[in-house]
Amino acid sequence: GGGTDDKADSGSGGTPRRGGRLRAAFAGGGAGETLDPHLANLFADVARAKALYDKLADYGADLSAQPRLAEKWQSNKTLDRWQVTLREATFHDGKPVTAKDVLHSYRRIADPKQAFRAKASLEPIDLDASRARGDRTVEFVLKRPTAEFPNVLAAFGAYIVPEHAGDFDRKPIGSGPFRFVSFTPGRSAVFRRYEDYWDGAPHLDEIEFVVANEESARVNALLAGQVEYAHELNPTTARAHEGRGQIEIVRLRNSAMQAFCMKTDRPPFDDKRVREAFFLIADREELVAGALSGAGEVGNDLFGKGYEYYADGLPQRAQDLDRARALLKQAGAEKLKVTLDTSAVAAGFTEAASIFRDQAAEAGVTIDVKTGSKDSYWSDILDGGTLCCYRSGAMPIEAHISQRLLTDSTTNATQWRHKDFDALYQQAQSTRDKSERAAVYERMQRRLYTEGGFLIWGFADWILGTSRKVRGVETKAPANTLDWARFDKVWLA
Amino acid sequence: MKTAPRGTSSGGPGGLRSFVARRLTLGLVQTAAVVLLVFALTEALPGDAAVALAGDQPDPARIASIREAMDLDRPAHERLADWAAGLPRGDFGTSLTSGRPVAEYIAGGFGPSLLLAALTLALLVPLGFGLGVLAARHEGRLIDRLVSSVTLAVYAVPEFALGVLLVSVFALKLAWLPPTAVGYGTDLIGHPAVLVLPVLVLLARPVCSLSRLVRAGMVDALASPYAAHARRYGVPGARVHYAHALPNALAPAAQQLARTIDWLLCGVIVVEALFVIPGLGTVLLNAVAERDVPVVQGLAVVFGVLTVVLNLAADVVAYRLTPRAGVAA
Amino acid sequence: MTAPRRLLLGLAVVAVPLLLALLGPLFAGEPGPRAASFTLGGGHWLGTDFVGRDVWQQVLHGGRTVVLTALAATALAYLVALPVGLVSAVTHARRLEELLMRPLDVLLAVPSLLLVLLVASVFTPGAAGLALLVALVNVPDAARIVRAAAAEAAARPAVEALRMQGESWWRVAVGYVGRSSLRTLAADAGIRLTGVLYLVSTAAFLGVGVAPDAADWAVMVDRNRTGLFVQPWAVVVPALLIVALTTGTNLLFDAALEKSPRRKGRRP
Amino acid sequence: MNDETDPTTPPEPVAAIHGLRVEIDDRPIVDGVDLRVLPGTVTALVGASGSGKTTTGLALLGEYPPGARVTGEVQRPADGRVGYVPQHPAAVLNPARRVSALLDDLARPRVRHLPRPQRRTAARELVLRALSDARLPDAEALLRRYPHQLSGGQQQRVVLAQALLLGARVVVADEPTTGQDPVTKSGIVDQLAAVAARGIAVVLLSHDLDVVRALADEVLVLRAGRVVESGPAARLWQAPRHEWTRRLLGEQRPAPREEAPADPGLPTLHVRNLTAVHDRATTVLRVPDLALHPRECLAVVGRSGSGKTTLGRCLAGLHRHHDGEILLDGTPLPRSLRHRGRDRLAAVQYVFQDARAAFDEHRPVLHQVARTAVRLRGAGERAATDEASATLARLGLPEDLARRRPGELSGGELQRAALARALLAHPRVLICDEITSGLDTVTRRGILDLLAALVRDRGDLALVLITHDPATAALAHRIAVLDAGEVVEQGPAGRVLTEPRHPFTVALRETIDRLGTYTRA
Ligand SMILES: Nc1ncnc2c1ncn2[C@@H]1O[C@H](COP(=O)(O)OP(=O)(O)OP(=O)(O)O)[C@@H](O)[C@H]1O
Ligand SMILES: Nc1ncnc2c1ncn2[C@@H]1O[C@H](COP(=O)(O)OP(=O)(O)OP(=O)(O)O)[C@@H](O)[C@H]1O
Ligand SMILES: [Mg+2]
Ligand SMILES: [Mg+2]
Repeated sequence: GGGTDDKADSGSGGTPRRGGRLRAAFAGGGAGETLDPHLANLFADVARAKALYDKLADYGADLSAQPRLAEKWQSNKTLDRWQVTLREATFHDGKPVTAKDVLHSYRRIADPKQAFRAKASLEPIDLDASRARGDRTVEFVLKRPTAEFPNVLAAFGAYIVPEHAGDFDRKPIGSGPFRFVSFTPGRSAVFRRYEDYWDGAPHLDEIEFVVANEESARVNALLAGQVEYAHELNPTTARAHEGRGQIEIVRLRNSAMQAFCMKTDRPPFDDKRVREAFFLIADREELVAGALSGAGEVGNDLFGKGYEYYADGLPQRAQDLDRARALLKQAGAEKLKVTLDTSAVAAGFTEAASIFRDQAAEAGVTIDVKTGSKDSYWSDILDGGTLCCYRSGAMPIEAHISQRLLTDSTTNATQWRHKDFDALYQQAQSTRDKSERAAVYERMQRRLYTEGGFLIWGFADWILGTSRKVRGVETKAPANTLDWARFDKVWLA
Repeated sequence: MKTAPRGTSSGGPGGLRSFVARRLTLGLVQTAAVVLLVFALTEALPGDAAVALAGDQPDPARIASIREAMDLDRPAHERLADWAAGLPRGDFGTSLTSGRPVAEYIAGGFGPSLLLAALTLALLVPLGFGLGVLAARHEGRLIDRLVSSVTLAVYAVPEFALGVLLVSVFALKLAWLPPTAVGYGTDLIGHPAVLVLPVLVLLARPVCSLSRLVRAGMVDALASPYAAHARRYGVPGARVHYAHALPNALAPAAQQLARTIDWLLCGVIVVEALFVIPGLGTVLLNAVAERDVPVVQGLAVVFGVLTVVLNLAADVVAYRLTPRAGVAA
Repeated sequence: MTAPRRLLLGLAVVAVPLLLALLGPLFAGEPGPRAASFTLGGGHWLGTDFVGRDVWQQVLHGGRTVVLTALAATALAYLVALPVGLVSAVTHARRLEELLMRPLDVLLAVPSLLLVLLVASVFTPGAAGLALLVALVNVPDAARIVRAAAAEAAARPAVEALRMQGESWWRVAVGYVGRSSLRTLAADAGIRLTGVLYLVSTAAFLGVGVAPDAADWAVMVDRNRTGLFVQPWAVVVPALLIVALTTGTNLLFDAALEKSPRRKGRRP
Repeated sequence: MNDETDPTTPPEPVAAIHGLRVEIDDRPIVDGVDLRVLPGTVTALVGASGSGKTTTGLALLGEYPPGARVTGEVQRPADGRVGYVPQHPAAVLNPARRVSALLDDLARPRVRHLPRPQRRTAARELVLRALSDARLPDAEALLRRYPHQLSGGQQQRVVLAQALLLGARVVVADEPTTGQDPVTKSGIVDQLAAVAARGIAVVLLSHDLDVVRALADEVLVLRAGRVVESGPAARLWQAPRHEWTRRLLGEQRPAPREEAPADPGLPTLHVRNLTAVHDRATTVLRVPDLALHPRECLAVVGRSGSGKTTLGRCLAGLHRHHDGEILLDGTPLPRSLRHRGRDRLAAVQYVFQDARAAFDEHRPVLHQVARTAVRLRGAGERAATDEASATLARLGLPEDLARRRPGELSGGELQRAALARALLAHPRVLICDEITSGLDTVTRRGILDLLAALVRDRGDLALVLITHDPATAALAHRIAVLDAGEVVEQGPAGRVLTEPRHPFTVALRETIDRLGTYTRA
C-alpha cells in the first residue's frame, strides 16, 4: 500500500486556503436517511459517512487498497492471519481509536441479527478468533487464505465507529475529518472541521451536504451559487456547461461499468456461440454515444478498465454482424427472439436497451424490451429473465469476481458457475506474489472475455460540477474510491 | 296507515347537517378503504422494503435477514392489524427504513406542502375566478380568445419545462430569485423569494382548469334571464358577475378546486423535486420507492382524510348552490 | 364574426399538429443511422434526440399515438364518468348515489402514482391498456365534475316534465341534463385531454403502454428534457405541437359552443 | 276615470315607441306599433295570445328576441331604468339566491345616501315595505326561502316587489296578476293604481280584462303584431270600434256548465288522508278525503300559496314528501312518478303552472309534444308527430310555430303546447295547473270548450282544474276550496259558488262580484 495521491491536479491551482463553508448537493434518500455509517447505501450516505468516519483502508484510483486508519498490514505465510497496525488517531470526543473499536465496529457489521451491507464483505474474517493485540494492533484471523485482504478493510461501508457509539443520528462520533453539527434527514447535514484529524485538518471550516434529488435542481443551485459542489450530473448538462467558464465540470473516468447480462445457464445463452454473437452484435461506440451521450469509453466485455489487474492486453472487440449471424446460424438460433429487461433504475439503461434492440435487429435478432419497476429491478433480474441491462460502480476486480462470478456468489447475475473458474479464484487468493496473482487474474479474464455472460460495452464517466472557486477536487478517482467526494482536501479559493 | 313523512334531502339547515354527518361517517369508511387499498397496492408491488434496501446488492441471504429484522416475514394481515391498532392512539407506526416514527415524516413534509398550497391557493382563487369571469364576459371576443389560449398554452407546457424555463430566466439569467430552496431547510417563510417560482409553476395548471370551468359555467349563467334581470335593474356589473352569476357556475369549479388542493398538498412531485422543497409528495415518492409500508400507510390516512374533507367541502358548496337539487321529482 | 370565421382560429391552430400526426408517418421514411445524442447539424435539421435519432423523423412519427391514446383515454374516461355522474345527479336514491360516488372518492385518494406503478409491474399493458389505466385515473375526477355540473339542470321542472312523459333515462339524463351542462363538460374534457397526454408519457417512463423511447410527442418532451439546453428542438418542437393541439382543440370547442352570434336583436 | 291633464301642456312621455317593427326571419311579429308612455298613467296592451304584447313590452326595456331585425324608434327613459314583471317570473329569480338577497340588491342603492350604520335597517325596511306592497304577507319567513320554495303566485309577487323596489319611473308589468287569487289580485290592482298615482308610468300587458278595465287609462288592442285600435279605456269599453276588440271584450260570458255525470260510479282517483310537507317539517297540505269521478271536472281554488299546486304535484307523483294514499281505480299510486309504470304515468297527467320552465329549451316544441305519445302510448314517431300537430292545431298553434323551440313562442302559446303534451297521453286524470292564465278571452274560451268536449266525449277522463279564474272554475262540476293547505269547502260547483259557507269562499265570491264592477275612481 501507500499514502494518498499527492500529485497536483487540474482543479487545485495554488496553495490551499483555510476557511469557508462548502455546500455540496447530492441525490439523497429522503426522510429515511440516517447517519449510521454502516447503513450507508447511497452516494450521499457514503459522502457523509466518509466525512465523519474512517475505514481502515480505502480504494485508490486503480482500486487498490490504500491504508487509512490502518498504518500498515502484514500477513502470515498462508495468508489467513493478518496483523493490522492502527495509526494514532482520535475520535471527535478525543478518545483514541483502538483495536477494540475496530473489532467492535466489525462485529456490529457482522451481527447476524442485522443486515448491514458490508456484512458480506467481512465474511472472510473469523471475528470470534480475531483479537486485539495491544491498543493499536488487531490480529484478524481469516476463514481461508485471502491475498486481497486489504480490499476487505476498504470494503464499502466498513467504517470504524467508537466502541460506545450512541445515537448515530443525533450525536455521531467518528474519527473522520469533520465533526457533527446538525442533521435533518432528507434535507441537510452540517459538519465542522475536526482540528485533530490524523491526516491533517481539512481546509474548510464547514461542509454542508444538501439533498437535491433532481439533477436539474443540483445544476441550477450550482449555477446560481446556492451550492459549490454538485454530485452526479448528466452528460448533456456537462456538455452544456463544459468550458463555458460558469462552473467546472469534473469527469471521473471509468466510474460505472455498463453492461448487458446474459444468463449463461439457460437458453439461448447457455450456448457460448450465442453469447459470442451478442458480443459481436454490440456497436459499442454507438451505445456510448447514444446511451451515455458520449460521456464514457467503450468496454471490452471485461470489468475494471484501468484498475489493478485489468487484462488490457486483450484486443478490443468491435461490431461484426456477419460473424454474429454466422455464429447464430451455427448455434441454430436464427430468427432468435429475446426479451431484454431494463428499467429506469440507472441513467442510460432504457436508452441502451433501445439502441441495442436496433443493433440486434440488424443481425436478425428480435429483442423485446421490457421495462420493469426500478425499485425491485436488481432483485428481479438476479435470477429472472435471460438478458438484462446491468451496471456496476467501481470495485476491485477481485471483488467483482467474488461477488458475481463464483458458484456461491451472492449476486451472480450471469449465473456463471464453473468449478474450474472458482478454483482459479482460490488460487489467486492464495498466491502471495503479486505478479503471479496478476497472471491468474488474466487467465480468468480471458475466459470471461471469450465466453462470459457480461457484455460490457462501456464505462461511464461520473460527472461532478463545482463552482469555480472550489479547488482540490480530485479528477482521477472513480466514484466510490477514496478521493471521490473527499472534502478534507478541498478548499475554497 | 300512517307513516312518518319521508323527507330526504330538501334544503334547510337540518338537511345540511344530516348530510354532513352522514358523509363524515361514510368518510371514516372511505378512509379505511383507502388505507386498505393502498396497503394492498403496496403489498402487490413487486419487491418489499428489504429488496428496495438491498438495491443493487440483491444478495438473497441478506434480503432474507433484512426481512426478518424488519418483521416483514410476518403475514401481511398481521402487520396491517398491528399498524392499525396504533392508529386510535394517534400512533402511525415507525418507518421500516429508518425506524423513526411515521408521524415525524408526515409532520416534516406537511409544513412545506401546506405553505406552498396556501400561497398557491391564495393566488389561484382570485386569478382563476377572475380570468374565468373575464373570459366569459367577453365570450367569443379577443379577450376571451386571449385568456383562453394563453392559459391553455401554459397548461399544455409540461410542468418541468415551465419550471426550467422560469428558473433559467428569473434565477439564472436575471438572478432575481433563487433557483431552488436548497439549504433553506424548513424555514421557507423566512425566505419568501424562494417560493415565487414554485408557486408560479404550481399556478400554471390549476389556473387554466379552474378558469375554463368558471368560464363555461359563467357563459351560461350570464346568458340566463336572471342575470339579464339583475343587469336591467342596474345592479353593478361586478355584483352581477360575482354575486348573481358566479354562484350558479361555481359547483364544478368547486370540485376542481377541491381536486387542486388535494393535488397541492400531496402530489406536487415535480415542483418539489425541481425546487428541492421536501414536501409530502417527495415523502410519498421515497416511501413508495423504499416500500416503506408504514410511511405509505400513514400518508394514505392523511390522503384519505384530506380527500374526504375536501370532497365534502366541495359537495357542501354544490349543495348550497343548487338548493333545488333533491327536491324536484 | 360569421360561424366559419369563428372556427377559423381554432382550426388553424389545430391543423398543423393534426396534419403532422395523420400524414407524418407517410413522409417520415426509413430511420437513418443513429448519431450521438443531443447533437445539432449533420443532416438532422432538428438535431438528434436522447438516443441519437433524428428529431424531425420522430416528430413525424410521434403524433399518431399521442392523438390516439389521449383521445381514446379521454373518451374512455368520459364513457364511464358521464353515466356515473349523470346517474348520481339525476337519481333520488341517495343510496345509489353514495354507492356510485363514494368508491370513486376512494380511488381519488389513492395516489395515481401507486396505481401506475402497480400496473406497470404486474402487467405489460400495451397502448390499449395504457388508455384504460389513464382513463381509470381520470374517472373519479371527471365523474365528480359531471355530477356537479349536472345537479342544477337535473332539478329543473323540465326534467320533471320529461319524466311525466315517461322519457327514457337516456333522454332525460344525457339528452337534457347532459346537454344543458355541455359547455362545462366540454371545458373539462378539453383540459383533461391535455392532462392525459402527459400522464401517458409519465406512464411510458414507468414502463406502461408505449415504449419509453417511442416516437410519441409527449414521451419525446419528457425524455429529451435532459438535453433542453444542448438541443432544445427535441423538446420544443413536440411541446409546441402539443400546445397547438390542445389549445386548438379547446378553442374549437369554444367556438362550436359559442352562443349564436345573432343573440342580440339588432337595431339598424 | 283619470282626468285629462291640462291640455295646453301635453305631458312629456317618459318612454315612447314609434313605428316599431320586429321581424324574425322576415316574419314580422310586431308591426308598426306606436306607444306613448305617460307618467302617472296606466297604458294597457291587450290582444290575443301571440299578438306581440310581450315583444312590445320588452322593446321598452331595449330588449328584442334573439336574431330579430328591429326598425322604428324606441325612446327609453333617460336613466334607462324600467321596472319589469315578466310573464314567467320564475325565470328571473336566481335559483341560487335567497329572496332576501334578491331584494337586498335592489334596496341597497336606495339607502346609499344614509350613514353606513343605518343602511342595513333602512334597506330592510324598504324590502319589507315592498313585500307588503306586493301583497306578500309573512315576509320574514319568505325572505329566507329560495325561489323554488315559493308558489307560482308568490314568485310573481316577489318579482313585483323587485319592480316596486327599483323605483323606476316606468314599470312594464307583463301579466302581473295571472298567478293570483281574486283577493290578492285586487290588492295588486290597488297597488298598481297607487304606483300610477305616484306619477309612475305603468305599462300593463294583460289578458285579464277586469284588471285592464280597473286600471287602464289608455288601451291598445293588438292583433297579429299590429295595433288595431287604441284609445282611452272608457271609450274602448263602451264603444269598441274594431270588430276584433268587440270579440275580445265580448267573450267574457261564462261557459254554460255541463251537467255532472248522473251516476258517478267508482271514483277514478281517490285521495285519502293526504298530508304533504316541505323541508321535512312544514306541512303545506292536508286533504282528508277527495274523490274524482270519471267525466267529472273538479276545480281547485284557493288563495295563492294555499297548496293547490302541491296537491296537483302530489297526485302527479312529482311531490314525494307526503303521507296518505292516492288510489287510482282503487289501487294505490306510487308516491313518486319514478315508480309509476307507463300506464299509470299516462293515466295521471299534470300540466305545469310554469310552461316555459317545463319545456326543454333545446328541442322543438312539436317534437317534445309528440314524445308523450311515443313514450306513453307506444305510438310510432310519425303517427305521434301527426297527432301532436293535430292537437296543437286544435289549440290554435299552427305547425310552423310548433316547430320552433320553446324560447321562440309566446307565453300563451307555450301554455297551450304544454296542455297538448299532456293530452297526447290520453290521460284518465288530467291536472291543469293554471293553464288559462296566459290566454286571452277568445283563446281561453276555445280551450275550455275543447276540454269540456273532451270530458264529454272521452268518457273516462276526469279533470282537475287548478285555477284562479272564475270563468275557468265555472266549467267545473265540483269545486274544492283550499285555504292554507286545508280543504275548507268541497261540493258541487253550483252550491259552492252560490251559497259559500267558508269565509274565504265568501270573500272569493265577493271579490268576483266586486272585480266585475270595479272601476277606478
Ligand atoms: N324569439 C322568437 N322567435 C320567433 N318567434 C317569436 C320569438 N319570440 C316571440 N315570437 C313570436 O312572436 C309572436 C308574439 O310573441 P309575444 O311573446 O310578443 O306574444 P304575446 O302577445 O306576449 O303573447 P302571450 O299573450 O301568449 O304571451 C308569437 O307568435 C311568438 O310565437
Ligand atoms: N320547497 C318548499 N319549501 C317550503 N315551502 C314551500 C316549498 N314549496 C312551496 N312552499 C309553500 O307551500 C305553499 C303551497 O304552495 P303551492 O305551490 O302549492 O301553492 P299554490 O296554491 O299552487 O299557489 P299559487 O296559486 O301561487 O300557485 C306555499 O305557501 C309555498 O310558499
Ligand atoms: Mg306574452
Ligand atoms: Mg300554484
